[in-house]
Amino acid sequence: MAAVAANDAPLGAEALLLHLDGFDGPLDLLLDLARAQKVDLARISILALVDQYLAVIEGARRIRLELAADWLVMAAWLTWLKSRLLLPLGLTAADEGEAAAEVLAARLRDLQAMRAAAAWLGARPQLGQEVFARGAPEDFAETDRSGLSLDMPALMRAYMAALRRGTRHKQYRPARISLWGVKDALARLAVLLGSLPDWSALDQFLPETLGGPLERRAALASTLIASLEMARSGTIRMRQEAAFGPILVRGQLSEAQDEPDDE
Amino acid sequence: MTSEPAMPDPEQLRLAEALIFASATPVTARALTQALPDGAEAEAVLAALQARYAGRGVELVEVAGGWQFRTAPDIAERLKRVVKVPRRLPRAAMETLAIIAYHQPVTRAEVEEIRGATLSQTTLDALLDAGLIMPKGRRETPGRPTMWGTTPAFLAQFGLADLRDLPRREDLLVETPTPTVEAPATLPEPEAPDA
Amino acid sequence: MTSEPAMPDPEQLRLAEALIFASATPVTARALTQALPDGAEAEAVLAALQARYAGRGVELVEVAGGWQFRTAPDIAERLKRVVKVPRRLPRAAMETLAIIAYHQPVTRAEVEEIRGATLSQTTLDALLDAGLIMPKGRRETPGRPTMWGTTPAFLAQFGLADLRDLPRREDLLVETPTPTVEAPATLPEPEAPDA
Repeated sequence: MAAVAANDAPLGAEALLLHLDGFDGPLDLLLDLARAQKVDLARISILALVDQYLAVIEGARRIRLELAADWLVMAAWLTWLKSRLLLPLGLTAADEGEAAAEVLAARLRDLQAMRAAAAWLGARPQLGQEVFARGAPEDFAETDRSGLSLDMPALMRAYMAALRRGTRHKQYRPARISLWGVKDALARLAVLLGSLPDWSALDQFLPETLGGPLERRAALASTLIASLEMARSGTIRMRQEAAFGPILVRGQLSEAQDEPDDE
Repeated sequence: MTSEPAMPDPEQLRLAEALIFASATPVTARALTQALPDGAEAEAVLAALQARYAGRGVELVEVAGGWQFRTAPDIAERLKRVVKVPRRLPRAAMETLAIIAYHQPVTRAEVEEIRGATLSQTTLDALLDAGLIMPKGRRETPGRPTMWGTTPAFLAQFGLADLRDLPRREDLLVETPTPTVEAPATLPEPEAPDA
Repeated sequence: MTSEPAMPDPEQLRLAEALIFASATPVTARALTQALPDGAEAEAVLAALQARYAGRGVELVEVAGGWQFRTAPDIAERLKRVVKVPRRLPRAAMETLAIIAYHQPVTRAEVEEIRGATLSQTTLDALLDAGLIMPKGRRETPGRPTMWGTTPAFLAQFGLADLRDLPRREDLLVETPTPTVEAPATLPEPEAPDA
């Protein structure tokens, strides 16, 4: 807060440094210098402002070379700006300078406005600072926790969780896949062929209790292999009238009645 | 000093009013005396302030050895409002309820079988107290266990018109586990409470 | 209905007084309307209540979109001697707050650009801790920086009914206020409808 009204008097080097530390950056210092011109911010002389800033920075550098970078960056930029502002009007570079000066002036006005806004806010009676609300507010709300919060999604989630847990607790037994094997087919054929004196279709020898199509096909294959095996050993005879036609089998017992038609 | 109570200085009244208003705890007469200018009589200020607020929506009352503004009791009664904070059912209760809903009528042992966990009496009582389940006769098996089913209040709680409005089990379970307890092949029959 | 403001029913006045007095936060006219009997005019009740408290130690003010009782600003000095008061916000925080209030939603980089200085974490934390600012989404630019804005607590703290109560920027620049000088604390004058 050492910043205000320190610009009119020439500053000693020490004071200058202290002075710089009191600013929140180059823009802050520029605004303070501009305000010292005691004119409307819309009509400040940017050129004079640049000179003042550069003088302050030059003074500060003489005693402290490691001046913060942003002060120097601003100084460099203002030097550039000054060079443009000194050019005769009409040159492109001079126009550039004018535009840059206007941007700077606008930024200063912006900051100035926000300063004023902060001051305006700070001057208001603040709650907890100057004015106070009721220290012991009362609450008339009574909570009633007797009701139940139930909804369908929760019920569904609960049901699924219960079922999952229920099944998880049961011992896992893989479903027994019982396929009709060749051994089974051999046994069955041996038993059945005795009671079937005539040619019979192979699928008649499938077991009665078959699950799905898979089991049926497995049984059919096993029975075919079994019958081929038995035919090879001469226990039975087989024949097929047409390609993909039914495969017929019969026992060798009745071989007297029939021509051998192997295969 | 006269013996009759003089009307205190209005500024003292304002300060006392503001102080008691802003304080989080009751303001003692002693604390008020310290805040008031020298020579001010806290008792007189308090009495005047109390008189000013008499019959109003807010009153100055003496509590816990100090003074505090409090809402007039008759108004407090009118401003009272009940905020409903519904409880959630514990998980076990919710699961049990769901199983009973889908498998009713179902015995306790069957619920335990499906959940794969014992069903505590507390859980059963909670559901009974909430009026969500009720006994539905006994199973004619050894021990004649009680069978449970849901109540009309259950339907009301979940906004169901009918038990058939429960989502189909098939739609719930991607991989349908096969509970050993036989579930009704279709949906449970709707209860006809007034049949 | 006559055009001149009729004095509201004393009972309505009591109810409104109690309701606003009891509340920790400003009470909206809407909430008041709900509490009052049907047909009661909240605005008239509020005006009458404000008039009743005008000039007292506690006043009825319109802040942050509602109504609240607060101690009168002119007794601040005397109250501060007995009521504990937190530290005031430092200058950097006040300027940052002003920039956020006027430019919201605004990013940290923009605040820094306007102030021409980096925004310290301390300052940001102080404003957040005081509940005066809050994040207001992110800007859809590279890096998606957080944008900041003021809270209802900001309005309440500075006694503003609305963000529109902030002076216009043009008006701020007209007479150059001197930020270092503390302006006398003034509240908006209470309207006395029948003064």
